[in-house]
Amino acid sequence: MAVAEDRSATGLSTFPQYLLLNAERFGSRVAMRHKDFGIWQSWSWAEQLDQVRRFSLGLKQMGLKPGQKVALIGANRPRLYWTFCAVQAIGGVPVPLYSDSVAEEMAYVLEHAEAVFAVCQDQEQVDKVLSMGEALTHLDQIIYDEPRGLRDYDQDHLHSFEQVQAMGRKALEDPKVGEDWVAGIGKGKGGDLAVMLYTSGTTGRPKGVMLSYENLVVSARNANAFDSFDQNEQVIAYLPIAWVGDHVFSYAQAYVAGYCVCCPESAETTDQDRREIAPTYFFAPPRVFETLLTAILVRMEDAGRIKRAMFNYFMDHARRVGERILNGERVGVLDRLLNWFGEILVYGPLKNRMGLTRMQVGYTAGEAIGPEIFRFYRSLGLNLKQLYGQTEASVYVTAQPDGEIRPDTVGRPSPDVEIEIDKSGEVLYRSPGVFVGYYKNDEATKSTKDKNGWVRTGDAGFFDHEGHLKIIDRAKDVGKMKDGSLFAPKYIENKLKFFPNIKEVVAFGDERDFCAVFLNIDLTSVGNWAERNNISYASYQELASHPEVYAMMEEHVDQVNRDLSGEDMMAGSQIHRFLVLHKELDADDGELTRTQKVRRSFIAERYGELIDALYDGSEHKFVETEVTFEDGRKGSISADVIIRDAKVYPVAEEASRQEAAE
Amino acid sequence: MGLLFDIFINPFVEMASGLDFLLQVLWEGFVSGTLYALIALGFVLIFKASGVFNFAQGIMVVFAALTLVGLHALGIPAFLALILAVAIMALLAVTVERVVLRHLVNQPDIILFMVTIGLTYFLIGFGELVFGGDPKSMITEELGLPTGSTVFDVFDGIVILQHLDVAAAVISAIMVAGLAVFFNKTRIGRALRAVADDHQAALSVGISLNQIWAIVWFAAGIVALTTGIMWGAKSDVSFALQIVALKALPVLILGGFTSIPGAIVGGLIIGMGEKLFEVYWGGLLGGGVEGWFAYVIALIFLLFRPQGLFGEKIIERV
Amino acid sequence: MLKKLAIGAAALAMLGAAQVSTAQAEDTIFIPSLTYRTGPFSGGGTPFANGFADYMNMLNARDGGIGGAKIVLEECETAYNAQKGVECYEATKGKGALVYNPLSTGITLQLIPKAPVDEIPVLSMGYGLSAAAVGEKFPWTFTYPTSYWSQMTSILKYIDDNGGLSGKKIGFIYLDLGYGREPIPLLEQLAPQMGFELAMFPVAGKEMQNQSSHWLNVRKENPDWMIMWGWGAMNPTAIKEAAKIRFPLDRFIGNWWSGAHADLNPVGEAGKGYLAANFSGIGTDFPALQDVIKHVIEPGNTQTDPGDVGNVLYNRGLFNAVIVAEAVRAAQAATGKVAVTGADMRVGLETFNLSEERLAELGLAGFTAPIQGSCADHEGQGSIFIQQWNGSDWERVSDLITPMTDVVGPMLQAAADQYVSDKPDWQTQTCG
Amino acid sequence: MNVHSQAAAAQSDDGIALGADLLHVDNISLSFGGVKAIQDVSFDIRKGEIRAIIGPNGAGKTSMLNVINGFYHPQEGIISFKGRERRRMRPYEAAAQGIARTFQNVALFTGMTTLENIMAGRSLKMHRNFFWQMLYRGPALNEEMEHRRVVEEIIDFLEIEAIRKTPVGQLPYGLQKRVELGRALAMEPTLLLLDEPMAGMNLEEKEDMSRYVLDVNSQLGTTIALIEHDMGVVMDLADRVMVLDYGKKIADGTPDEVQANQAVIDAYLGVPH
Amino acid sequence: MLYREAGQFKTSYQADQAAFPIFQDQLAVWAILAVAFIGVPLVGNDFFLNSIMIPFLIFALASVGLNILTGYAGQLSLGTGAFMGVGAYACYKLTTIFPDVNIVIMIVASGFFSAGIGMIFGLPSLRIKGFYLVVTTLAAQFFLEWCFIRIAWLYNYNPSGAIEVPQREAFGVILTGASATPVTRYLLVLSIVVVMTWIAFNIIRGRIGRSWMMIRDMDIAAELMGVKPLNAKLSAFAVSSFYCGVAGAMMVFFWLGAAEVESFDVNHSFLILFMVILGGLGSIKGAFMGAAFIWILPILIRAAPGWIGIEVQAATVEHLNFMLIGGLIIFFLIIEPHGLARLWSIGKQKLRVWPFPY
Repeated sequence: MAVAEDRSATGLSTFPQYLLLNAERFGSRVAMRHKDFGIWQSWSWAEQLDQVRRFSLGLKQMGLKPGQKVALIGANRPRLYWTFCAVQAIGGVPVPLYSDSVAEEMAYVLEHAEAVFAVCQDQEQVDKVLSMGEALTHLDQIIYDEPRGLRDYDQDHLHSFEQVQAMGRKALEDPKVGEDWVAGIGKGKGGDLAVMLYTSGTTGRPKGVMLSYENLVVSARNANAFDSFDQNEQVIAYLPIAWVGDHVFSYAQAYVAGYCVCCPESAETTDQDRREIAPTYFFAPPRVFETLLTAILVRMEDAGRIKRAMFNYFMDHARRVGERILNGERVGVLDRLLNWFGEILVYGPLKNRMGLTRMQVGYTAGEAIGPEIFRFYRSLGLNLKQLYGQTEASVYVTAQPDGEIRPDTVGRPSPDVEIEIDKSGEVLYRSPGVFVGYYKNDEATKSTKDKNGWVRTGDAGFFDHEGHLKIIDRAKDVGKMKDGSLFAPKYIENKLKFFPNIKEVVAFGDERDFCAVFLNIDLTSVGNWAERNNISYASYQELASHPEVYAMMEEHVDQVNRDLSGEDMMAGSQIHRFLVLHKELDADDGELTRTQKVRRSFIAERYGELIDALYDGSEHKFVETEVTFEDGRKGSISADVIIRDAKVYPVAEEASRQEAAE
Repeated sequence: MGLLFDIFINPFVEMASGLDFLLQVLWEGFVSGTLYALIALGFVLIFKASGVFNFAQGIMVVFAALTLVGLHALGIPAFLALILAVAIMALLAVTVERVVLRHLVNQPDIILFMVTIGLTYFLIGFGELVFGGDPKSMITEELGLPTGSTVFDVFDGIVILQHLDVAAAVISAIMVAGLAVFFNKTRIGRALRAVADDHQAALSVGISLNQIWAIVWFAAGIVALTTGIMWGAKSDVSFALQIVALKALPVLILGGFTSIPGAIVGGLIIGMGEKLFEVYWGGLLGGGVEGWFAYVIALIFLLFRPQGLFGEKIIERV
Repeated sequence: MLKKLAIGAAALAMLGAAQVSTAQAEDTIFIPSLTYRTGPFSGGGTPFANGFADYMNMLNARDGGIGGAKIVLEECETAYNAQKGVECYEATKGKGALVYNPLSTGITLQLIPKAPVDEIPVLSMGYGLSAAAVGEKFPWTFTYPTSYWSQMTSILKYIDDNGGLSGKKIGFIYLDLGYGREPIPLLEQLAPQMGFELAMFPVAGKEMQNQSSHWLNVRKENPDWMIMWGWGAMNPTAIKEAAKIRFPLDRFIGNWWSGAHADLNPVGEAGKGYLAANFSGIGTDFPALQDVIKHVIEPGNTQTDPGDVGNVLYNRGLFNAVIVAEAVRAAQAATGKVAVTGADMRVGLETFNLSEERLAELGLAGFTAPIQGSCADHEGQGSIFIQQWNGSDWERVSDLITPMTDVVGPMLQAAADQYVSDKPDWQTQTCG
Repeated sequence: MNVHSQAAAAQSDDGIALGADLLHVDNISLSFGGVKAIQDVSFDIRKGEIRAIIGPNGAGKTSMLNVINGFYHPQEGIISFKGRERRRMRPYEAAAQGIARTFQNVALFTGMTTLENIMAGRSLKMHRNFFWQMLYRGPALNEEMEHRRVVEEIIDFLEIEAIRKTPVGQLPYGLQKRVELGRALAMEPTLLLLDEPMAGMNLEEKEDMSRYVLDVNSQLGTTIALIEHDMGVVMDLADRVMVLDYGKKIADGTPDEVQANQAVIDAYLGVPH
Repeated sequence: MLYREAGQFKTSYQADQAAFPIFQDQLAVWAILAVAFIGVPLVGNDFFLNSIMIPFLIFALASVGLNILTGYAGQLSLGTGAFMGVGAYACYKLTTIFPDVNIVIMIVASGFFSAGIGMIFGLPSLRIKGFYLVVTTLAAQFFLEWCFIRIAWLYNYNPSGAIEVPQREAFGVILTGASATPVTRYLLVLSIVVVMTWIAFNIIRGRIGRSWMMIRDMDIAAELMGVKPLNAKLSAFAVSSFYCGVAGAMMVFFWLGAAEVESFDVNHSFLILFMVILGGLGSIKGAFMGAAFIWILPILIRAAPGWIGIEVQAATVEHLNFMLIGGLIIFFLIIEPHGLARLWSIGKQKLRVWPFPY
């Protein structure tokens, strides 16, 4: 392993090179685990090298040439992760695909990427690929991991992973082959194309983001240094392999730091598997944390009275001091003692149940996380942080350094990243991680990345007074109010939606005098509340128009306004008026997309009368709306919708803002 | 050879040579058998209606008899004491149903069995606490039971019949007949029979399971009281008596757990069988074989007919 | 659970230790009393325990204890169960117990080997292991006033005196436990010697109240005399069955555990004529008993039903207490200590002398035969008398009958030798 | 080592060619007391096929399976399995010869977990003696682990990873049936008898189960005899179908032939005899 | 709550099927063993060792034995007392015939006699089930009791009819007889019980144990899986009786010192059955819990009035004891028919999922 000796760890430029190095320096340390057949099968770095080498040489035997693309389709499985490296080792380019996409989408990517080989996890994926048949003009060979159900397939170009590895092993009988392979790896350069990741984007066809080794290696190295990750970390790989996050956390950073990646047994067992592994570093999108928290609260509802009281008591305590203790602030002795009890009785067991006992660093990103949820985890003593990233940036744009955690910002620029905000409010960045370009799409590349290497994020945001970036909305959705102040509807909507009682919000304000909102109450949550308070109701409509519900909504709006008043950029978009819609926004009526996103323009049109009423100062408005029932029949409901004014706060001074942050 | 002679020839020669004695042995066996049958009857009643193997039947016998004697010792006239004893057995039945059985619906047999052992312990402690542990004599005369004996001269010898034993046989017969009438002719009785087959069916008769349980425990209590009086009159009333309840097991096996006639016939077979064996063969083994002989009869019997004398053939299904 | 258990156990152990340290104060004498007021034999156990306790309490009340040391009596319930008996022994021995009266052959057998180790003598008064009468082999065990074997010879003597033994058939009905089987070797040896025929009728514990077949066998065998080694519920049942088959009850002799009021009261009139052995006086016509009534029964410092005072087992329990008290006195005299130890107590038991004079001093003249202990003789040459049930009470019908020491002696010696043979430690120990 | 290779090995043992007769039932009659459960029925099961036995309730289908695996002993008739005739045989002997089965009313070992239940199916393949069992070391442990591995493959095959350590009593009915199939598969049978494998299942579960049955047949090469009520399922799965009515065979043939048979139609419509 | 299982994962089947897969449990087991082997002998007085710990361990072992038969193989037995007796008498005979062989070897050897007798009386189980089997085992109980009395050879024609433990020593330490110290006897009993419990656990989780449970849960299905009922049932009877036999031998040799038939009577069969049922059928730790409950609780109750300074007549305490034990048995069976072991595992499960209710 001459190559590894020649270079220091920081001097390496490709992942296959890191593999060789790790096999040498961490030879017997576990590189990968997979819960399979009931136990955690493990592979050390040396074994991983062996697996990769055999497969790599097998691929070579099958005729894979440098520069050719290999598609990876399936869930998080060691063999797919090995495929990345095996392909890279012989100069190929791996292209991971989302395994849940339908055959047509897959066909487009396979065809666009000109993939010659496809490595599939199981029969399901093989079937999808085979079903596209002749449409795939480049695809030559298919390799599968799990043979189940594939025994009877007699296609010549179908091979099992073992078969390919067997070819590799056979080739290795000639010692020269192995030496050549290592030599080949040694020739890899940082500028070479490492991987192509297709991003779905909101419009149009997916684009293939080309990332070079340098992009990934430098990003990974910086990220590891930022959170001091080393070979002792354990992570659990459960997010789609085609997603840049997983690629960086479970592959790039793992190879660079030499830490262990664990693959769960199946999607249903992920929670259990996480509990068993107890990752030291855990990444999850906000919805995962949200689901976890909901599950906790729901289960606590069923607990006995004493236990629930204990839980509530200590959770209150955590809310008061937990985060301060985590941040290393001064906390009274009694509070510390209580916290210690809480750790034994509640916090510790909770972390244990979530499998986060050993978590040193946790990240959430992708969308805004509810501040309550974020605080909940932090108050348990979990070092959960936010980051802001993009495929085009090899993930990292900003991240929260330890001790500077805010629920509503995404942190400071990551190491080596420069950020600018253009006059429209859009965030731009430049970093070593910035992608090479979109595959076969120069036009898009040009519109995203300028010649100086600045990349447009498409998100609007601003830096707060502490230098933390705050993302407020998609840049294209951000408007201006008549007074010229910034209006970011999603920002306001999200703030409101973090209240569990509010299900949907539509905010108006672009080109208007003030901001006003439609609210949809959450029937489950408010319904529960109503039950507890002996408020009877027959329908959503009746509950929505209940004065006490309005009072509750008013409180929520007031809370948001108070928050907004503390942020100088956003203080102008405080909510002046609101109403609670008489019906739930529904995809069947075209008010939501099928992915449950608000169709703003459609709603503006459909409820024009109500919007007018919001702005003309009327107290209530009678409307009749056509609805579609579940069985497809149409009908209409009518209601006299009440409109309320909300209290607006003056823009707060610096000092008071500080307090609010507390 | 001599051994074979002792086993197969000698006893019969002995029987033939002393027919009066043989008759006496058979009579004693019959009387014991009646009492075994009475205890077994208590088991059967409860098992039939609730599937509970009531180990406490033995202590109930003692408890019932002690109550009667104890009440009488307080100066209560015998017949009033008898009525009160019946009332106390009713109270016990209701209490057992309320406090214990009600909470154990649908539990496995062995659990119910263990519960009755727990009940046995409780009643032993309770009984000794209230009545003291010393043996007491049954108020035979006060209850109007005959005490004398009659000697018959037959086969050049004598057969002695205790009047008390005759009374025991008669009372047992009346008891069985009464139970038969109760089961066949009364509404509750029919419900009890139905419940053995199908709990739902019994409910449709309009009697709750709880009531049925209380009733059968009460019936078993009355049987226990009768047994206690009879047995107490034969020896005395003491806690040692509850051990005799174990004798009911082989009787039940022989007769089948759910059959009243089975209990009677089984009791008589065991009673007479063990007396014959003890008297004519016991000497060969050094005596005292009565303790296990009944079980061995039952065991041998079971090997050939696992469902008992009156049980239905078991067809295993998959 | 296990964890909790271990903690609980440790706590328990500490408590136990604490009790040990608080027990033996200067001027008290600790006497454990293993009783069985519960269980199948409680009918006999209760009056015995009462007699024992009442006499001790009387001494405390009348004399302030023995030799100035107050008697601390602790009852421990055994229910006639050997395992519970051992538990009682373990629970009380650490408190400075002077002597154990196991009150059950089963428990006695368990305690005999423990006695030399813990240095606490065992007094099995007329029960237990007959061989223990040999003091040289059993220095820590005493069977005053007499052993089962001696008693059996006395009974045989009685039969011999009342119609002769030779050529007769003697039936022996017994509780099929160690206790009941104890005299069998003696009978088997004596039968040819004395020329009588032996027929045996074992009654298993659970058949105690179901004896009809045994008595059918008796009828079949048709013996001239019946001797019974019975206990508890077995006794009344046997007498009733005997009456039922018309066996002459005046030829039916029970041993001293088969002749109590508790046994015959349930039989009543039907038991008239039945004979039984006894070694302690009947009734309350003794000054000592009057003292008990005055100092204990009348003040109500007792569990005894006043009607029981003076009955056979009550008096026997009292007699047991007398022996213990006299032994304590002898021990105090021999050692000059007031608070004697178990080892001193052994000396006391070996040196005490319950002579006629002493009995009279104690207010028990004629209550029993004089007993004199010695190092070699742990039986004390006591004698028995025969009593008869008159339908409502016992009457003494014979003089004291001394045992056939010449016959029994060598047999006891042989049995003792056998017992000691596989106990290396015992072979070296001796009395004195 | 995996299920496939093992099953393949098991198959080559008996030396019976695919499509040849595996089981022959000749003139079987069975009665209980006076009740005739099966009257003079003959049929065969060929190696590698899926053979269905159908018929109305009480037609004697389950009794037939009970006869095949030795639980009932027919009064008349001969059964030959793998070319060997046998008259009286205990169920465990049938198991040793390679006949496994599932039950109409799930007969799982309710006190045990899924894993243990399937391990139970390996009983016949485990041989380590008492001494090693006592120590749970050395050969016994190795054997245990070896079989655990096989069982895990079955768990993987049936996709029941998530309930591996759940006591089977707590499982929903559909899953219990799947576990029972797994337990039968663990025996690596030559002939698998399925007694109403889809009874009481919803459509989705039925589809799943059908897929497993087909997979077992095609991938493991196991010959299958099944009783099923759902005619649709039978017609989809079975190669040949035998129809019983009142203990008598009334038709035998391919699904299409049977469906067209008048006697069968009558029997199902309940035309009186 | 105490269980923090996050991060405990298994990389081999061996670890996955270990006796105590959870680290905290392993810790607890070692702690218990340490207390039992070191702590108890250090602090325990004679009473604690002789009357609590030694009998508790012996009964626990017998309960393990009965649990194998009743809890794991589903064969109800009331012959435990007699099987213990077989072990005791066998051991007595063995050690009097071969006085020079180490007594521990003899105790284990006596288990084989008991196993043989157990198998003979287990034969009817092939045809007889449930309560009917109780009768067979009761027949064994009474017949064997009768043998212990009637066959004088068994007790070496001892006039007392009892077996008295001769003194035996090994390596200069007195192991049996009255001169053996309680600590010695305790440690011997403990060692034998620990080793045999470990073996029982091994058998149960292996092939043989599984075949027992198969027969218990569904005998027909078991047979169709290739389990021979004869082998499974008889092996259960044999192993169970072996355990009972060893327990019986230890009971006499390390605890009572002398015994007559009374020590092996049907009440002991009931006692052990109580322990098994109350502890929990089909649970080894249940056997220990049941033994602790049934054996230790009455002792505590008896001692309790003294501790709190109340003068109660010994007899009254005993009566109340009976009532209390009876009442508690009923109470526990009502609240948890599956015994203390189930209560324990519910509690443990609660701790594992703490603070959640499930």
